[in-house]
Order: sequence, then structure tokens, then C-alpha cells
Amino acid sequence: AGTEAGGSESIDTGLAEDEWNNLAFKDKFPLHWESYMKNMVNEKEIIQKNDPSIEPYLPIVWNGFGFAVEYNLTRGHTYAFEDQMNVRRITSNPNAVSACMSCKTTLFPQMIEEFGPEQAYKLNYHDEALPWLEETAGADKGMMTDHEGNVAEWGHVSVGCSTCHDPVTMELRISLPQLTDALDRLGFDYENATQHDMRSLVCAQCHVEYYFDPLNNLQTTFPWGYGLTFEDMWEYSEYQASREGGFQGEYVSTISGGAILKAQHPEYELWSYGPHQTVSCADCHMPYQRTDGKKKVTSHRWGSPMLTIEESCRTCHSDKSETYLETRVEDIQSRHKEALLKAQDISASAHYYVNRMITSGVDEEKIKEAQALVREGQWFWDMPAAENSYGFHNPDGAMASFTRSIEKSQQAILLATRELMAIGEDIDELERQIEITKQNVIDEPVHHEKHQQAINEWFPNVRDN
Amino acid sequence: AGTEAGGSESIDTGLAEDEWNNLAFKDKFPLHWESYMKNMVNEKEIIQKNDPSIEPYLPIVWNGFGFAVEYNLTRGHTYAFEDQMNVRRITSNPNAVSACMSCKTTLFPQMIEEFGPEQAYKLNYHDEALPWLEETAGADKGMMTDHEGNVAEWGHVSVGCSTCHDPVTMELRISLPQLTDALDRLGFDYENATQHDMRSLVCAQCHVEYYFDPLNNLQTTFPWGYGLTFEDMWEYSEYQASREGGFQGEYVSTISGGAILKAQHPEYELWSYGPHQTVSCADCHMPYQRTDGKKKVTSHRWGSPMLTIEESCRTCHSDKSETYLETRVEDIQSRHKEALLKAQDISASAHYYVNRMITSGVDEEKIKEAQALVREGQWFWDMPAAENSYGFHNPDGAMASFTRSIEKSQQAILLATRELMAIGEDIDELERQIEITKQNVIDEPVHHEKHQQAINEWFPNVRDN
Amino acid sequence: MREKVKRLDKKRLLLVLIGVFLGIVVFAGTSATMKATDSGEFCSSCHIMNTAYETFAASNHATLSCNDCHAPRDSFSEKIVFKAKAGMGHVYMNTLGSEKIPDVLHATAESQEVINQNCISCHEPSLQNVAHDVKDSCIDCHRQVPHMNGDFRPAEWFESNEFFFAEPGKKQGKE
Ligand code: HEC
Ligand code: HEC
Ligand code: HEC
Ligand code: HEC
Ligand code: HEC
Ligand code: HEC
Ligand code: HEC
Ligand code: HEC
Ligand code: HEC
Ligand code: HEC
Ligand code: HEC
Ligand code: HEC
Ligand code: HEC
Ligand code: HEC
Ligand SMILES: [Ca+2]
Ligand SMILES: [Ca+2]
Repeated sequence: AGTEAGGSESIDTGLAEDEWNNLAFKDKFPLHWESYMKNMVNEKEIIQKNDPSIEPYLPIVWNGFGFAVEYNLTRGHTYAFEDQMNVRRITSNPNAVSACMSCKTTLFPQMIEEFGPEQAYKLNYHDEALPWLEETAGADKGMMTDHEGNVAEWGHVSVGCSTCHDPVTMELRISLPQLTDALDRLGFDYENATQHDMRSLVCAQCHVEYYFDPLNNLQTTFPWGYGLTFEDMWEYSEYQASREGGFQGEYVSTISGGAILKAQHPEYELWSYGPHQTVSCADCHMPYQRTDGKKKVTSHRWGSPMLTIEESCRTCHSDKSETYLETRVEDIQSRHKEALLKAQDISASAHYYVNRMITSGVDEEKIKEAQALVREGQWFWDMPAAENSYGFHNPDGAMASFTRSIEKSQQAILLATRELMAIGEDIDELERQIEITKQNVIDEPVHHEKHQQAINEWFPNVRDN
Repeated sequence: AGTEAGGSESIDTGLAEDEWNNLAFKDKFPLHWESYMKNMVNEKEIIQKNDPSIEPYLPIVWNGFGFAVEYNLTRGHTYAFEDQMNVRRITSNPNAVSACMSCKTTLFPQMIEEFGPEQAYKLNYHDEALPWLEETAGADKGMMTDHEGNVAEWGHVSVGCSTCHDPVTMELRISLPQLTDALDRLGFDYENATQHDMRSLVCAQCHVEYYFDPLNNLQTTFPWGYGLTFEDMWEYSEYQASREGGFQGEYVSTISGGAILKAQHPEYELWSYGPHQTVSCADCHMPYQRTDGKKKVTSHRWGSPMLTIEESCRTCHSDKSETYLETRVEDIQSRHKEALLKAQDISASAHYYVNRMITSGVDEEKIKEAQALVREGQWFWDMPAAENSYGFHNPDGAMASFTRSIEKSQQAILLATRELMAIGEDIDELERQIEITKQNVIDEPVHHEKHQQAINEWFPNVRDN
Repeated sequence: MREKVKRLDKKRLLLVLIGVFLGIVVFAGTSATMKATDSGEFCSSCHIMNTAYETFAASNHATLSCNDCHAPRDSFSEKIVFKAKAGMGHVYMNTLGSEKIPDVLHATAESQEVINQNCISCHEPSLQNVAHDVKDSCIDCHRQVPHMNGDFRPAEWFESNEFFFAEPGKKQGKE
């Protein structure tokens, strides 16, 4: 079958082939612009995800990494660049690299052009990349504004038209090499991708797990060597870590002292083996919507489909009521959240058990073993947690991940318990101290200072001291 | 709307209102009879589920209960009574009760009539119930045969027409009080159930978790007080156990010494909160099928819908290919089986850890605590394992159950480890003995003797000695 | 037909369509008008009908006309009254009432009733053998007759094993 959706007559916008400025598209596509501007209005309150109401133990499990300091709920695409620039993960990290920009700005393809793929990813974010950007995009920072006066710094070069469209023909395209590289590795013929595939592949440029490959000039890379399941990506990441000089993990935990893989937004991967794998991202997140009177355009407000159930869901599920669909999603998500919190809680304890192993001086080998278990346990909750649908994109795939997470973290605790008891440690006291420390983290009201509560005299930083 | 199409004119079969003999329906409904006779041909090889190729550790986790001795894959409804009579759970149990018959024979309603609900469930199976049955149904055991010479002892009174149909009007009905009682408790108005509901409710007479209530003359009872999820049924069962004289569990484990709840076929419950909750059991398991040339009837061969994907699935999923549907089901089921085997393995170890606690004489209170954890861990794998769809009826509901199972069983192991180490036990040796014992169970070739391998000098029967 | 209607501007379309539907009512129409306004081409002359048309056109029911299902079949007069009413509704909505057009179309309760009766009337013979009447409507089971038959998927989708692109890489990487 295959129906050519929206505007299949060939277009010529008259724009330059390498147009990167979102504002350049404004007058050509006023309806789409209007829809795009809706990204300027927040759908939800933007708070840190380590809030007690969300995932209270993040400052523990990520301790030693920027994510423990600041990690927020998302806003619209128009803010992508601004939010990156202002996040403490960047502002407090003088060594941040330009690779971070690869998913935030329409100018990234130009950066590659300018510096070459060998340099483009490993520029110093503050001293090299930003100055170039200011020169190219204008030192006024764009300051894109909508009708209601919302302002996005650098909005004109934030995730935008040229990320997904050929500026001349407006055909969907992949503009970021990280995806084509990854697809090459899988042997997927993206040149002949169908329109249906493209409606998800454009998202797969960013909404995927990634790492910066030390064996390849810190280029943004997806761990897609063996397949796309969380299990497959785990194996591939372990394979990378086993290579000489290969990527070990995003950070070393200050609490448990081992290298940790940080999971990031694997929406595309989780979806790819779930019940909606035949449905594209755009089907739900960019439904056709009527703008002025009759005209229907593809919505360019990427947000929660639960706010547009009628267009996003009932096109396909017309036999179900809105209430039924809402209830199903809630049911899936609440089951997911319960398992998630449980898995994080156990993982946090596991970190402290290993901390105690280190400070009590148990056998090196056993510590390594326990660290490996903590690493594995963490990956298998962090993937579904970093994934943003709370399990909806693949309910049982996500849940399966938690079974493995809980198993491994508890194994770490068990191993530690045995080693610690063997040298006479008091486990009851250890448990008590863990509870106190967790509570301190919860009680600290300043989100970006919570991570400091995760370390104390009982549980010192074992990495930097 | 209500689709009044052919055949809904009211029928009068001319049969007696309390007709229980399946053979009486043969000539009245020759096409249905032909379809029903297909239950006589096995779809799969019938072996014990404790085979190493299926679930190797069942003889451990159920030790002390008949299920550890013999528990087979299912055959068709026509064999239900024969299989029960011949199973070692009955033949080796002189104290078996008539309540077992409540889901196996069309004569059970007559038994209630004859003995009254106070007596009908607690008759001795061998000495009281069987003689009555032989007298009523004929001592020749029915010996129902199909075209190909397959024979079902007592087939004429096995799960059959009058279980689900009013013999006069052939309307669907609930013939077994265990379901109406349970629905009453939930406040479900089954008198006004729709035809759609009835197409699942007839199955809910049997394909559900049950216990024989000691507070109510051992009547077949469903733990449906708080809802139908595995979590809800757990809580309700724990509530029953907390009542004076209330049901504690089906058996006491010979290995870990605590009362255990045995889960049985909760198909209806798992389905009721899964993605297909709007689809009835009969839609998939009893699709319309063409018999001779044009004529179509509701299939009465209850079996795997994967053998009739075209009628069972593609009526609704006509946009998907058979291959796609097969692949999805396999994917769901293999993820499920992996978690299941893992959870059973850990649960088996937990039993042995508690066994060691008992034989090493650790504190009573701690043993009780560990037993409670084993009980909980077991329930949450046994429910999805006893459920016969390998997770398909509700992929993430089943998977969520495994997260809880693994967590609780590992907690039991952890608690035991701490207590055992505190009194100087060698955990490495314990682990080694557990591995040896598990291997012995796997290696024993005679299925119904495997359970004997689960107990040995290291791990003695702590219940009966 | 489709092309012709498309080239008319909005105002004229309104007039023409009102004319057509009124014509049906007032003059009971010629069989030709009746037929033309039943056809898939006519219905799909409205942008909003496209999806319905495309999915229908790819279905086993493609040889039918829309109003074989969407208008009462039992009596001629019932049909024209229904058509005129429904048709006026569509025309009004598509022109003057356009801001009220829903983003996603759903059959009204009245439509559903009509459609279901039509399923039954065509398929009477094959329904006689069995009480095929266990749900509220035929499409509770036949949920993709004739619309929504997954037209958004490419042809190769139906050979799903080929499409699982994680697989080839998996083989290369792991063995
Ligand atoms: C070039 C990178 C990139 C691409 C391509 C991309 N996204 Fe995003 N997306 C982001 C970033 C970055 C954010 C977070 C922005 C922020 O919080 O500042 C985001 C946020 C979102 C959000 C949350 C918005 C909110 O209001 O919280 C949704 C939903 C979303 N994206 C969906 C999609 C879909 C669907 C596609 C493809 C059609 C897509 N994205 C393509 C980078 C991208
Ligand atoms: C492969 C693409 C990709 C890369 C590389 C990437 N991001 Fe993102 N980023 C995203 C997507 C997609 C989102 C939105 C989804 C989410 O937040 O989980 C996002 C969200 C964000 C957000 C808003 C939410 C939050 O986390 O507080 C910030 C800030 C951010 N990224 C900073 C960074 C920094 C700093 C780097 C470099 C270390 C980076 N990003 C690298 C894709 C990427
Ligand atoms: C994150 C990806 C993404 C970004 C950014 C994006 N688009 Fe799109 N756009 C899509 C997708 C997906 C479609 C649907 C294409 C299809 O299926 O044919 C689409 C469709 C369109 C169409 C075709 C008509 C329609 O409504 O379907 C136009 C025109 C368009 N976009 C303009 C823009 C403009 C202007 C911008 C910048 C303001 C922009 N797009 C930004 C993904 C994107
Ligand atoms: C079948 C519909 C459907 C498909 C297909 C789908 N999603 Fe989602 N997505 C959802 C729902 C529902 C949520 C949960 C929204 C909520 O919790 O409010 C969600 C959540 C998200 C979020 C978080 C949004 C937020 O509000 O923070 C992102 C990002 C996202 N999806 C990206 C994607 C990407 C990328 C793809 C394709 C790989 C995709 N989705 C495919 C329905 C879908
Ligand atoms: C383009 C079509 C399409 C859209 C849009 C769509 N779905 Fe689905 N949905 C499907 C398909 C296909 C399946 C898998 C079953 C099948 O083949 O019918 C499915 C399955 C489901 C299931 C059962 C599987 C599960 O995960 O429990 C739920 C619930 C569901 N959809 C809800 C939603 C919600 C909520 C939305 C909107 C956010 C949505 N769907 C949008 C096509 C769609
Ligand atoms: C009166 C009790 C009872 C009722 C009612 C009942 N079943 Fe069963 N069912 C059984 C028993 C007992 C077996 C196992 C028989 C055996 O192995 O000897 C069984 C076996 C099955 C099997 C496996 C058959 C095989 O070949 O392995 C399926 C499938 C099944 N039932 C589906 C259904 C469906 C669907 C319904 C409702 C339409 C239903 N059952 C109603 C008791 C019942
Ligand atoms: C609430 C209904 C119900 C009760 C009560 C019940 N069964 Fe069953 N029985 C079933 C169903 C349904 C099946 C088929 C599904 C399965 O085997 O999981 C079955 C299957 C069986 C089988 C064939 C498979 C196997 O387990 O080897 C045997 C034998 C059996 N039952 C014996 C018994 C005995 C003995 C009792 C009494 C202790 C009993 N049943 C009580 C419903 C019931
Ligand atoms: C486990 C339950 C069950 C048993 C046992 C059973 N039926 Fe049915 N039967 C059904 C269901 C469910 C339907 C579908 C009824 C509906 O939806 O209208 C049905 C339908 C029928 C119909 C209506 C015509 C049709 O094909 O839909 C007849 C006649 C019938 N059964 C005869 C029999 C006969 C004869 C037997 C015994 C040999 C029997 N049934 C045993 C559940 C059962
Ligand atoms: C959407 C379709 C669907 C629905 C609805 C459904 N099932 Fe199933 N059922 C399946 C599939 C698929 C399997 C797995 C068969 C396999 O593994 O070969 C299965 C397996 C089973 C089995 C085991 C069959 C065997 O071969 O041993 C039983 C028993 C069963 N279902 C009973 C029920 C009951 C009772 C209901 C209603 C409460 C129900 N099913 C609802 C599709 C369905
Ligand atoms: C009477 C209709 C009907 C029948 C028969 C049916 N399904 Fe479904 N199926 C649904 C509905 C409804 C959903 C939920 C999504 C939705 O609302 O479209 C669904 C969802 C699914 C899903 C996605 C949810 C999940 O669990 O991953 C799969 C896979 C699926 N069906 C496979 C099957 C298979 C295999 C069969 C046959 C054994 C089958 N279905 C029979 C209606 C049906
Ligand atoms: C074989 C019968 C049949 C034919 C022919 C048919 N339809 Fe439909 N139509 C249906 C059914 C069934 C529904 C769904 C009713 C419901 O949702 O309850 C429907 C629904 C619709 C809807 C509501 C939107 C939706 O998808 O639910 C529209 C619009 C529609 N049809 C237009 C058309 C057009 C235009 C044609 C001819 C090109 C056509 N139909 C041909 C049976 C038919
Ligand atoms: C003038 C443009 C136009 C034409 C021609 C047209 N429709 Fe529509 N139709 C619409 C609009 C606009 C709506 C949505 C209005 C509403 O929901 O009432 C609609 C809604 C529908 C619906 C869903 C609401 C309902 O009544 O159940 C059906 C079904 C439908 N049309 C069928 C048809 C059929 C069949 C034809 C050809 C005989 C047809 N349409 C011709 C514009 C049109
Ligand atoms: C005007 C007559 C007519 C009406 C009205 C009609 N059909 Fe059909 N239907 C047919 C014909 C003719 C075929 C055979 C088409 C073929 O197989 O090529 C058919 C085939 C079918 C089939 C088998 C092929 C398939 O698509 O799966 C089903 C099922 C079906 N119809 C269901 C329905 C339902 C449901 C409705 C109402 C929504 C309906 N029909 C309305 C004439 C009709
Ligand atoms: C409970 C689910 C269900 C409902 C409701 C249902 N059908 Fe079917 N129908 C089926 C199944 C299953 C088949 C496939 C059986 C076969 O292969 O013959 C089928 C086959 C058909 C066929 C094609 C086979 C043939 O005999 O030509 C037609 C036409 C059909 N149905 C029409 C209808 C109509 C009209 C209605 C509404 C009155 C309806 N169905 C309601 C399940 C259903
Ligand atoms: Ca990563
Ligand atoms: Ca039980």
C-alpha cells in the first residue's frame, strides 16, 4: 500500500540547501510555524527529576556525574539548545565537549563541515564551540519569541526544520551522521526507507541511547551493534568496554567506585520491539490537526499524545473511548512506576553496600565483582527510567528490564553482605546508615544540592579521595 | 446495535433441563459434536511440566505437595475427568475430596443437588464421590470414542455441553456456583451479563485461581475479594490466612516448612487487566470455523489459537500477516519464559536457604520472616507460571509479577545468609549443595520421582520428621 | 468525476452539492444521479474523505460503493431521505460549518446502525449457519472492514521478518 502523506507534490522552497535558521521557514510555512511555536508553551511544570515526587534516589545512583546535580523534565524542541546551555551539567563542567551539541542545534552539520568529523565532536564546549556558534548564528542569541512573549534563547538554531527536512524540497531526511552510521552497522538500507520508516527515523536521530566514542574522536555513537533491545545494547556496551581504550561508561561512581553506563532516552529502541512497532512516532506525536478552519497539517508540537487522544489515538482506536484509553495508559504507567521506584531503591542500597566493601577493605576481586553487578543492575533500571514514556512504548519489554535490574542489584547486596559479615561488619548498622542517608537526600530541599547529602562520613567519596 | 443475524431464533432441544450426558447432544448438534470430538486429538505431546525442557525445579518448589509428583501439560476438555482420575495427585491421595470434581464433570451440579452444598465438596473422592458417580453415570466409565479410535474414559460426563449451555435453549449459562458466588462478592450483576461477557464468563467457571475454603465446607472458592490482579488476590489470600481457621495455603513445604499458596490457572484474572480485556475468550479460542463446505459453527476445540491464527486473530488483526502475529507472540512468550525460569530458580534456592536456617537452628522469628518471604516470592512466579498463555494474555501484568517474585525470594536468601553467617555457617558450601541437589533433580529421569531427589541428607524434610 | 469536482471552487461546490442533494429529494433523482452520488469517487471529492476512500479502495469491498454500506438499502425512499440528510450535513460542515469539523471522523450512532444492517443484508446467506450475533456489531470482530486496514504501512511490512532490521546486524555482530 503506502499512501503519500501530506504534500507529496514536489516543493521548492527557494531556500538554500544548507539553511539552518528556523526563522527562514517562518513565512514559507506559516501554519507549521504556528504549530511549531506551540513548543514554546510548556505542557508541564519543569522541575528536577530527583524531586521526592518523582525519582528521589537519583542523586545517589548517579553520584559523581553531572546528572546527579541537575536533570530536568523536558520542554519543547525550541528550548533544546537553551536548556542545554543553562544546565549545570554544562555550566559547571569546563571540559564539556561539542558532541553534546549534536542533538541540540541545526548548526551541527555545519560544525562537522567546518571542523571535520575528527574535530567537530571533541571541541571544548565553552572555549571553542560556543565562540564559533556565536559568530555563525549571531551573538544576539536568536531570542525567538512567540505570540505570548515566551522567549527561547538560540531558538532559531534549536532542534528545527532542517533537522528533519531537506530545506529545499521539505522531504524528510536524516541530517545527523550518528544515525546513518548506526544504521550502517545494522545493515539497514536507509536510502530506501519508506515514508513510514522516515516518520520514526527522524526522531531516532536523537531519541536514542548514545555514548561519545573515545576510539572514534568522541563522536556521538549508538550502541547498536547486536540489536536494539536493552539486553542487546547492554551486551554491545560491554563489548565496547572490553576493547582496548574502548568506552567504559559515562562516569565512575563516587559511592561504589565502578564505571557506570548512563542511559539516555532510548525511546526509539524500546518502541522498536513493542506493541506499537508498526506505528510511527509521528502517528502519535505529530497527528494531523486542523489549524485554521479546514486545513489539516501535521502537528509540530511534540508533546504528550495524552493531550490529543482524539487525533493521536482514536484515529486507530476508534472503537475505544477516550476514558478507556486513558485508563489503559495509566494502568500500564502506574505498574511501571512502581517497579521503577523499587528497582532504583534497591540499586541505591547496592551502591552503599559496595561503598562499605571498599572502606572496610574487603578483597579487591570481590569488590570488582560487586561493582559489575551494580553496573548491570543500574543499566537495567536506567534504560526504562531514561525512556520517557513510563513504559507505554513497550510495557513488557520495559518491565522485563526491571526483573534483571532487581536481580542484579540484589546479587550485589548479597555478595557484599557475605564479604562484610566475613570480616565482622554489622549489617544492621549499615542498613540503618543507608536509611538515614537516603532520608537526608530526600529531605534536602535544594534539588542541585541533594547529591551532596548522598556522601557523608559513613559513606565517603571513594573515587576522588 | 445488536446484530440480529441468522440462527438466534430460540431453540428447544427437547432435552431434559438437567441433562448432563454429553452424548445426548450428539445427534441434535452433529456439527458441534464433530468439532467437540476434535478435543480427542492431542495438540501437543503430554508430558510432565517438571521436564528439564520446561520447568526443571518444580519438584523442589512444590515439594510436599501432589503437584511435585505429577503435573502434566493439558489435553482437551473431553479428557478432563479421565486425566484427573488418573493423576497421582488423586490416585496417591486417599484423602482427596470431591471438590476436585467441581471443574471436571457435568455431573457436579447434580452432586450438589444430591448431597447439598454443605456436603458436596468434602466427600471422600474415592470412597464416597466415585461410587455415587459410577452409579449415576454408569460403571462402564462412558468410554467416549471418536472417529480415529481415541477413547476418553468418562468423556460423557467430562467438561461438556451442559457446563456452558442450558440444555433446553442452548443459551450460555453459568452452571457452577463457585463463579456466581465470587461474582456476588465483587458485586458483578451476572444476571444481566451481555452475550459478550458470557463468552468469557463460561470459562471463568474453571480457568481461575481457586482454593477449598475450610471456613465454608471446603467449597471451591476464588480469592476475588479485592479485585482480580495477582496483587489483589495475594492480599485477599493473606487476609483469609489471617482469619481464625481460615485457609492458610494448599500445603506446607517439606523443604522450607512454611504454608504455601498454590496457584492454579488464573487465565481469566490475568486476561481481565491485559490488552485483550475487551476481547472474549471465545473470540480467540472458539472462532467461527467452516465445517462442511459453507456451514460455519463456533469451534468447540478449545486449544491454542496459534493453530488457527487466520480465524482466531486475523478477523481482528487483518492488517497484520500471520508471520507478524506469530513473531509477536513468540517474542512476548520467550521474554516471559526467561523471567519465569529465573524466578523459579531463585525461589528454589530460597527454599533451601530456609531449610538450612531450620536445620541450623536459627531464631524462630527469623525463620518465620524468611518463610513469609518465600511464600510471597513463590506466589508471584506461580501465578504467571500456572497461567497457561506464557504471558500472552497480559504481557506486562505477568512480567510485573516476576519483579515482585524475584525481589521477595532474594530477600529471603539475604535474610537467611545473614542469620546463617551469624552462627558461622559456610555459605559457599550451602550454595554448592544447592547446585548439586538441583542437578540431581534435573538428572532423575522418572518425572514422578524427581521430587525425591529434592530432599537429601543436607536438606532433610523439615515438615514430617 | 473526482477531478471535475476538485476543480470547482468552494462556493460553486457548495451550490452544486446543495443542488445535487436537494435534487435527490425533490425529484427523487434519476438512477444516474443516485449512482454517482453513491460512489467512492464522489465521496472522496472532499479532502476529509480521503483516508476513508483510500483504505476502502484497498479493501476486499472495493467494488462496492460507499452507500452500499452508508445508506439504508431496504427501501428507496428511506435511502434518499437519509442521503439528503447526511449529505446536507456533510456539505454544511465542509463549507459554512468548517470550523466545527472534527479532526478525526467517527461514524455517528445512526450511521453505525445503518452500516450494520447493510452488513447483515449482504451477508445473510453466510450468517444463516451460525448465530453470528454475539457482539454489538459486526465490526467488533471485523474491525478493519473496510477501513483502517493499515494502509500506512509499506508493502514489505507484510513480510515482517525482512523488516526486523535489528536482526541482520545481530547476526553479524554476535556470530
Ligand atoms: C535533533 C534532536 C532531536 C530530534 C531529531 C527530535 N527530538 Fe524530541 N527532543 C529533543 C530534545 C533535546 C528535547 C528536550 C528539549 C528540552 O527539554 O529543552 C526533546 C523533547 C521532546 C519531547 C518532550 C517535549 C516536552 O514538551 O516535554 C517530545 C514528546 C519529543 N521530543 C518527541 C520527538 C519526536 C516525536 C521526534 C521526531 C518526530 C523528535 N522528538 C525528534 C531532541 C530531538
Ligand atoms: C543522541 C542525541 C543526544 C545527545 C548526544 C545529547 N542529548 Fe541532550 N537530549 C536529547 C534528547 C532526545 C533529549 C530529550 C529527552 C530527555 O530529556 O530524556 C535531551 C534532553 C536534554 C536536556 C533537557 C533535559 C535534561 O536532561 O535536563 C538537556 C539539558 C540536555 N539534553 C543536555 C545535553 C548535554 C549536556 C549533552 C552532552 C553530554 C547532551 N544533551 C547530549 C538528545 C541528546
Ligand atoms: C523533529 C522532526 C521535525 C522537525 C524539527 C520539523 N518537522 Fe516538519 N515534519 C516532520 C514530519 C515527521 C512530518 C510528516 C511528513 C510526512 O509524513 O509526510 C512533517 C511534515 C511537514 C510538512 C508537510 C505537510 C504536513 O503538514 O504534513 C511541512 C510543510 C513541514 N513539516 C514544515 C516544517 C517546518 C517549517 C519546520 C520548522 C519550523 C519543521 N517542519 C520542523 C518532522 C519535523
Ligand atoms: C502509539 C502511540 C505512540 C508511539 C508510536 C510513540 N509514542 Fe511516544 N508516547 C506515547 C505516549 C502515550 C506517551 C506518554 C505520554 C504521557 O505520559 O503523558 C509517550 C511519551 C513520549 C515521550 C515523553 C513525552 C513527555 O511528555 O515528556 C517522548 C520523548 C516520546 N514519547 C518519543 C517517542 C518517539 C521518539 C517515538 C518513536 C520511536 C514514539 N514516542 C512513539 C505514545 C506514542
Ligand atoms: C496508527 C495506528 C495507531 C495509533 C495512532 C495508536 N495505536 Fe495503539 N495500537 C495500534 C496497533 C497496531 C496496536 C497493536 C495491536 C494491533 O495490531 O491491533 C495497538 C495496541 C494498543 C494497545 C494495546 C497494547 C498495549 O501496549 O497494552 C493500547 C493500550 C493502545 N494501543 C493504546 C494507544 C494509545 C493510548 C494511543 C495514543 C497515544 C495509541 N494507541 C495510538 C495502533 C495505533
Ligand atoms: C468445567 C471446567 C472448565 C470450563 C468451563 C472450561 N474449561 Fe478449559 N479446561 C478445563 C480442564 C480441566 C482442562 C484440562 C483437561 C485435561 O488436560 O485433561 C482444560 C483445558 C483447556 C485448554 C487446553 C486444551 C489442550 O488441548 O491442551 C484450553 C485452551 C481451554 N481449556 C480453554 C477453555 C475456554 C476458552 C473455555 C471457555 C469457553 C474453557 N476452557 C472452559 C476445564 C474447563
Ligand atoms: C476452579 C476449577 C478447578 C478445580 C476446583 C480443580 N481444577 Fe483441575 N483443572 C482446571 C483447569 C481449568 C485445568 C486446565 C488448565 C491447567 O491445567 O492449568 C485443570 C487441569 C487439571 C488436570 C490436568 C493437568 C494437570 O494438572 O496435570 C488435572 C489432572 C487436574 N486438573 C486435577 C485436579 C485435581 C486433583 C483437583 C482437586 C485438587 C482439581 N483439578 C481441581 C480447573 C480446576
Ligand atoms: C466451555 C464452554 C462450552 C462447552 C463445554 C460447550 N459449548 Fe457450545 N458454545 C460455547 C460458546 C462460548 C458458544 C458461542 C455462543 C455465542 O456466543 O452465542 C457456543 C455455541 C454453541 C452453539 C450455537 C451455535 C454456534 O456455533 O455458535 C451450539 C449449538 C453449541 N454451542 C452446542 C454445543 C454442544 C452440542 C456442546 C457439547 C458437545 C457444547 N456446545 C459445549 C461454549 C461451550
Ligand atoms: C486475544 C486472544 C486471546 C484471548 C482473548 C484469550 N486467549 Fe487464551 N490464549 C491465546 C494465545 C495466543 C495463547 C497461547 C497459545 C500458545 O502458546 O500456543 C493462549 C493460551 C491459552 C491457554 C493454554 C492453551 C494451551 O495450548 O495449553 C488457555 C487454557 C487459555 N488461553 C484460556 C483462555 C481463557 C480462559 C481466556 C479468557 C479469560 C482466554 N484464554 C482469552 C489467545 C487468547
Ligand atoms: C475480537 C478482536 C481480537 C481478536 C480475535 C484478537 N485480537 Fe489482538 N488485539 C485486539 C485489541 C482490541 C487489542 C488492543 C489494542 C486495540 O485496542 O487495538 C489487541 C492487541 C494485540 C496485540 C498488542 C498487545 C500485546 O499484547 O502486545 C497483539 C500482539 C495482538 N493483539 C495479537 C493477537 C493474536 C496473536 C491474536 C490471536 C491469538 C489476537 N490478537 C486476537 C483485538 C483482537
Ligand atoms: C463494506 C461496508 C463499507 C463501505 C463500502 C464503506 N464503508 Fe465507510 N464505514 C464502514 C464501517 C463499518 C465504518 C465504521 C463504523 C463505526 O466505527 O462504527 C465506516 C466508517 C466510515 C467513516 C467514519 C470514519 C471512520 O473511519 O470510522 C467514513 C468517513 C466513511 N466510512 C466513509 C466511507 C467512504 C467515503 C466510502 C467509500 C469510498 C465508504 N465509507 C465505504 C463501512 C463501509
Ligand atoms: C462536501 C464534502 C463531502 C462529501 C462529498 C462527502 N462527505 Fe462525508 N463528511 C464530510 C464532512 C465535513 C464530515 C464530518 C462532519 C460530521 O462529522 O458530521 C463527514 C463525515 C462523514 C461520516 C462520519 C459521520 C457520520 O455521518 O457517520 C461518514 C460515514 C461519511 N462522511 C460518509 C460519506 C459518504 C458515504 C459520502 C458519499 C455519499 C460522503 N461522506 C461524501 C464531507 C463530505
Ligand atoms: C453490498 C453488499 C455488501 C455489504 C453491504 C457488505 N459486504 Fe462484506 N462482502 C461483500 C462481498 C461481495 C464480499 C466478497 C468480496 C471478495 O471476497 O472479493 C464481501 C466480503 C466480506 C468478508 C470477507 C472478506 C474480508 O474482507 O475479510 C467479510 C469479513 C465481510 N464481507 C464483512 C462485512 C461487514 C462487517 C460488513 C459491514 C460493515 C459488510 N461486509 C458489508 C458484500 C457486502
Ligand atoms: C465474535 C466475532 C465475530 C462477529 C461479532 C462477527 N463475525 Fe463474521 N466472522 C468471524 C470469524 C472468526 C470469521 C472467520 C470464519 C471463517 O473462516 O469462516 C468470520 C467470517 C465472516 C465472513 C466471511 C466468511 C463467510 O462465511 O463468507 C463474513 C462475510 C462475516 N463474517 C460477516 C459478518 C457479519 C455481517 C457480522 C455481523 C452480523 C459478523 N461477521 C460478526 C467472527 C465474527
Ligand atoms: Ca549512554
Ligand atoms: Ca490456589
